Amino acid sequence: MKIVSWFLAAVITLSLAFSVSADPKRIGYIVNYGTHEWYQNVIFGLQSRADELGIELEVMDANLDINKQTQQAEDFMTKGVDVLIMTPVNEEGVVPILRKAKAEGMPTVLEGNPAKGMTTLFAICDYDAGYKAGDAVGRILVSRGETEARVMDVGLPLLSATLLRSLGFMEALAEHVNAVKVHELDGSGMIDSSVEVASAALAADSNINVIYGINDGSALGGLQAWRAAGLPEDDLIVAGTGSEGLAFLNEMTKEGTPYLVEAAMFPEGVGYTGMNLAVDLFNGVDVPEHKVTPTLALTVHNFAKYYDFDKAGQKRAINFENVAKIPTESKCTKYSSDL
Amino acid sequence: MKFLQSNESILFFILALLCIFLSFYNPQFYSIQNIHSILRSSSTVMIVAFGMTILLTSGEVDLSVGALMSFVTVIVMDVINISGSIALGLIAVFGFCLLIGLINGLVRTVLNVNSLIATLAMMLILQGSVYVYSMAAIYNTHLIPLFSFIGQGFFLNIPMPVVIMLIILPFFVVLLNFTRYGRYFSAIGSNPDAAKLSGINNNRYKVIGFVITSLLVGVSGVILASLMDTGQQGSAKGFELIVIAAVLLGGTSFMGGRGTIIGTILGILILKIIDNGIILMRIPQEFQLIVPGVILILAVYFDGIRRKNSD
Amino acid sequence: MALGEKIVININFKELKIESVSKSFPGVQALDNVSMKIASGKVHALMGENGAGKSTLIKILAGAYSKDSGDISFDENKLNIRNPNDSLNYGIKVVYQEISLISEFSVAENIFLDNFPTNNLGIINWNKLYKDTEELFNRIGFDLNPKSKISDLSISQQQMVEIAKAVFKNASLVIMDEPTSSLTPNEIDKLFTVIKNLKQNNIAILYVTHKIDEIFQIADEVTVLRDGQHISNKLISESSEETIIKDMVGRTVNATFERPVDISSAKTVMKVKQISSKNKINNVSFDLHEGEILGFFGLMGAGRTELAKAIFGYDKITEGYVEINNNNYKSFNTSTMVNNGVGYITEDRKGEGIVKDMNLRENMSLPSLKIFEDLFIINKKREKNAADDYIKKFSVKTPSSERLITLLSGGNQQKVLVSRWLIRELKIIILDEPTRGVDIGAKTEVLSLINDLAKEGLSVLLMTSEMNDLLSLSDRILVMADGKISKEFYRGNVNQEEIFKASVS
Amino acid sequence: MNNILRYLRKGELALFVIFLIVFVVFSFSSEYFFTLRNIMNVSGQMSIILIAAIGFSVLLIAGEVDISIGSLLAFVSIPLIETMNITGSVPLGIILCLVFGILIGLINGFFSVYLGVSSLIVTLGMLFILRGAVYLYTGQRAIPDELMSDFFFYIGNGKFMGTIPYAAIIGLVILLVFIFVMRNTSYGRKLYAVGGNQEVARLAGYNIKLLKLSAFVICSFLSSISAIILASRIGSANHVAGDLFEFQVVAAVVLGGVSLAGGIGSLTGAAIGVLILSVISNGLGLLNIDTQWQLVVNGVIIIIAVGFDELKRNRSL
Repeated sequence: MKIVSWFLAAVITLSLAFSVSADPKRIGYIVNYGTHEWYQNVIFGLQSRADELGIELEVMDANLDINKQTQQAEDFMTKGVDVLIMTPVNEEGVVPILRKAKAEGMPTVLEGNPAKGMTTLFAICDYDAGYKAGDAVGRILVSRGETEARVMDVGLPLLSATLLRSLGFMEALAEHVNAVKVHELDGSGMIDSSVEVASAALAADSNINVIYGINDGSALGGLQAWRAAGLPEDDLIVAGTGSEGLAFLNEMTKEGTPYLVEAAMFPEGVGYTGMNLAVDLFNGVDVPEHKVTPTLALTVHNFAKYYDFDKAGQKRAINFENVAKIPTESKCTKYSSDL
Repeated sequence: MKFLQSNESILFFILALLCIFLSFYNPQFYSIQNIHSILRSSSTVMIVAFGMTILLTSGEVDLSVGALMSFVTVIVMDVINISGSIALGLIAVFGFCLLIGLINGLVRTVLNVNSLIATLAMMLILQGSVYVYSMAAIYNTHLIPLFSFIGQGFFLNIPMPVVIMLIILPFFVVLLNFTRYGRYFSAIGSNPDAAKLSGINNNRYKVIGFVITSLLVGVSGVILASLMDTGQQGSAKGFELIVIAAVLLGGTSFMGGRGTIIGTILGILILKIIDNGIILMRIPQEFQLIVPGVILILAVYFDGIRRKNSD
Repeated sequence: MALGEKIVININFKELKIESVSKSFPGVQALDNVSMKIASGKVHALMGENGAGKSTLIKILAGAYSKDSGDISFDENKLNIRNPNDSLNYGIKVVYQEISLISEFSVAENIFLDNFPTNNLGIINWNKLYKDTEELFNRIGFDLNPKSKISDLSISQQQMVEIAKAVFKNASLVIMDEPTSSLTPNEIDKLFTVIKNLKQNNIAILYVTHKIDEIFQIADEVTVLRDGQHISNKLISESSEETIIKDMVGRTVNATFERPVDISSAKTVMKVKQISSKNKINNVSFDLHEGEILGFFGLMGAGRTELAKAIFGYDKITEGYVEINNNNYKSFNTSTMVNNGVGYITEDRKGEGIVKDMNLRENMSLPSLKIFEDLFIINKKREKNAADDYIKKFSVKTPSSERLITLLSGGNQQKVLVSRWLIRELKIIILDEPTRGVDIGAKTEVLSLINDLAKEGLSVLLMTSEMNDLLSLSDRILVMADGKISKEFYRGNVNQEEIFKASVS
Repeated sequence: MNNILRYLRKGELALFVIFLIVFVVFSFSSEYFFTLRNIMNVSGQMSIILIAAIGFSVLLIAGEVDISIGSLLAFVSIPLIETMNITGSVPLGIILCLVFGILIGLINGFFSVYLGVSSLIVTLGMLFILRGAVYLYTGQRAIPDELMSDFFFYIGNGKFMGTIPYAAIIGLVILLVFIFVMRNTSYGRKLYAVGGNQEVARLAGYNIKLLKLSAFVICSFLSSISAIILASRIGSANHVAGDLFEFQVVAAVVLGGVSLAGGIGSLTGAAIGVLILSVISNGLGLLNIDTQWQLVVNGVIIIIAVGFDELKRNRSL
């Protein structure tokens, strides 16, 4: 019976949350992997903007289950939300949903990667984000007088987005120094798997000076493997991607850390932008096919401009204004079709 | 001759072949770093597998170990962050693991739910509730060096996780082979009625088996947290399948009654060396799934043939 | 299954001939050149001690084993039995001792298990299934609902289904392996009627039993096997109980035991007070004295095994208590009892006795490991010595104490299970059907062992359905019916009819 | 009345009551739940698990298990989509998909039944092998359905008369057929007998190996049908499809009273098990309750339902 009353409580809270102001009233978001920090911050951004506009945001988490995501899309159509925002578990997997949404006249916005039949997308440029990080690392190497970058890429070949990041990173590096990819690994995007594969790779060949991770977990996993192998950190440079959560801030603010560069993707900013896009789409404003969200190479010197980091309280607050000022590409340099 | 007929010897043979093959292919295989890397990543699996060996020997299984392990990383990091005390962190972890082990054991023995189902349900519950506990990963803000040492440090040039594993190992070898408890576990797994009618309190030992396994998950979880330097929800994904596959590969019967710690260790080393070899040889990492699958089936098949011949 | 070729046979035959059949297993010659003839329309009894080769012969006829050499034929037509399917197609049906039914199925489904009435699409005609079953029951005089689920039936009802299943059609030879072991006298009478019925239908019957009195009631001919060899073959009219037993054991047997006169004045070692359990037992009380053999008699389903298990802590008791060593136990488990010096030998050796993944030594020491411990570690040397002692004492046939228990014969396994309890300090032993399925020679051995143990001061709870064992050993007999104790008899003051009367009350 | 009592003993009525309670609670707590559209949605959504659960139950009843079905789902959708893309023929793709499914069933069955390796181990190995093969073949990229045929789209997404999802119809037909087969054909009863008491079945002259092999094939075959519906719903052969699917199916089937020990349980029960878990998932989703809570609720329900069933069985002994 406890569950029942709990359900009722949930319903009541929901109905109280109703409010009236902007044109779309209810927007549904299906996140692919809601327990990941990155997406929690995307949701935070969506919610922040929704609150400002007085829109009710409902979130469902597919938890990486592609079948569940399809069901949740149907459930949102049943609920009749005004706009549906989705981060696909897999881009190809949402094509039928988009087809159904179109048939129902349900405006749909994608986050992350383009899919066949979509109207509009908000996302970072993976290639460009990786490129910016590679560029920053290249500059540091040059300043240190190095001529060669020997890279361990803790990647995630599962996703084209993460492949693009690795590609951008390497191509930017190559513009500064002689860039060699010594290891190309699949760390599953998880810190524990990354530690494991990186350990094995470092055992095979530890003559590297750059670790690149396609997300923060991968970069930290690579760094942890390096530390567990007892290797010296002096000449190493670690670059992560995402600015997913607190991980990179914690590491970057450590004394003497090799974690020098973060390809920041500002997930809160992504969410903020996405909400605006959804509203535009609903209101019939002309929307771009791809709304690019800001990315930037963060270092220990410039992160405070965008993030107010409270290390003791383990909190970060984003400065939406400054993020919005970052110049963004109108179009990505490379897409997954270029792979 | 007798040695050649045991399951361990087959595994040892496979292991030796693998090592020889890999060292020819890549001399780096025998580098101290690589051996460290293999042993370090084996030891977290081994520690949990000791418990799983006991459980499978007594005819039970625990699918919740992976979910529990990820929960442990979160708890230990959070509690140490808040309290600044490793001791408190460990107390919290082992208290929690004890609780989960007890629940698993009691659901199995009192509610009489098949352990495959009971622990599958526990897996779901833990997977969900770890996020209810905290949505965000917990980072190391306490920066206590001793904590990092647990997973990343070396003792006499041996990685600490291996040292911890080696400390625990003899206890379980003795437990299973030289004490009455080992006999009890295998009697309970082989013929529960006969065990009960010999005055053994089956349920008590089953609960103990679940508790031991959970506590060992606590140990591995702390090592993993130190190694990742993070309390990470969703880590140790699929860990239960790896542990169970390794224990089965080691010759422990899924039907209970037979279990060997040495076999389990060999099973894990084989799986981990395959993983390692695939990276050393720069073969597509997809084979990290395929090869162990094939080896598992074949090893159990040959073990069955050997048993049939010796009967 | 109707896959592969169907053997068409003519089951009109005069006799089934078994000629020079041999079968060996690694290390054992189970059957050595055995020949016999089973005439149609006759009951042929097959007797022999355990290990004589009876079950091997049955399994060869049933297609479960393949013979090494020899021939089996209906008159002049040789049979080619490669698997159970062939055997069934020849009309050879076996009623096994253990109930082998699908407990989730109805009576009718079990009877027609190997040949459901179906149409061409394999869809079962339920009406026909139930009607045919009912007709069959009418014909052989059974009173059972074809729709009842097996798990809802009593053991003896299940045994009846087992028999009906074997004989229902197309039988040329029916093999009955100890068919009466779990039947009431009333049901045995019914069974004999069925057998006579089968005889009239010209079916040959191979009747395997330990109960000599039965074969004089029902058999026409008797063949005795010993150590895998054919010993004798006589018409019943020409044989006597003595000659058959002599053929079986190779010696004559004397089975009477001297018991001390006044056991009830010995001190009480266990008091059972008004215990009840969810499992049948209803308000049972008794005292057990030191050195006493206390017999429990009861028909199938009277609750003997259930009582034994309740006292031993296997089943929880819901009311009452057990007093032992000055402690009152209301809630206890098997380890409580074992720690108080109580042992239990099950009637179900395979299911509840042996631990198949363990060797002989480990099976023997299982309840007593504590006494072999040096500081948590088992002293294997002492353990092995103890095992070797009992191997010698009971002349267990095994090359060493390290042999897997499953590789021992049934009789030797039983010896190990007895040793399991004697190896430790024991005050009370509960024996559940210690002589079930044991041949005459070994039976006497077992009974005299029990007597010896009791003389040394061990108290015995003897649960059995064998009247003779009970009468020859017990100091007192408690008769059980319906989970309760219905009557108590003292040694020298009993007669069989009264015990029977008490058991059906 | 007698019939109802018989069902009560099997625990199916109790399960159905649980289902009704869940249903009523959701109907009152979410305005969207008790609508024709949502109910039809759920019935379509559950068909993927339902169809695989039917096959899985048949195999469990025969006394074996197959935990590779999740990987199989991803694996067999490759021949499906690839064939469609290359030949432009949907039926050909479907046939090839089913053929691959049957082949995997045969391999699982061959190793388990004829080589005597425990089916749990064989299919655990197969779980790894198939998933690895999918990753290897696809290079961890989904293979999109380039053909985009309406027919294929409608299998998983279309609705008959705009109301009843075709997937639900397929699921229901398969369910009814297999309920009938398991109850009323000698083949079905033989599977029960083999799982219930293999020795008895052997003595009854059954070809146990062939029967078990056929159950493996049924399981893989029906899982392949699930794979087709899933592929239609996600418009691709997807390497991430079916991850942890086996756990969902096991949970539903066991919740429905099918015993892991073999020989016990019914497809009706299994279907109710699927129904309960699907409805819970749908209802909690409509109520905006986190997926994480859904996991916890599912876990607790499984323990309570199975534990309750066991307690009841013990008491009646």
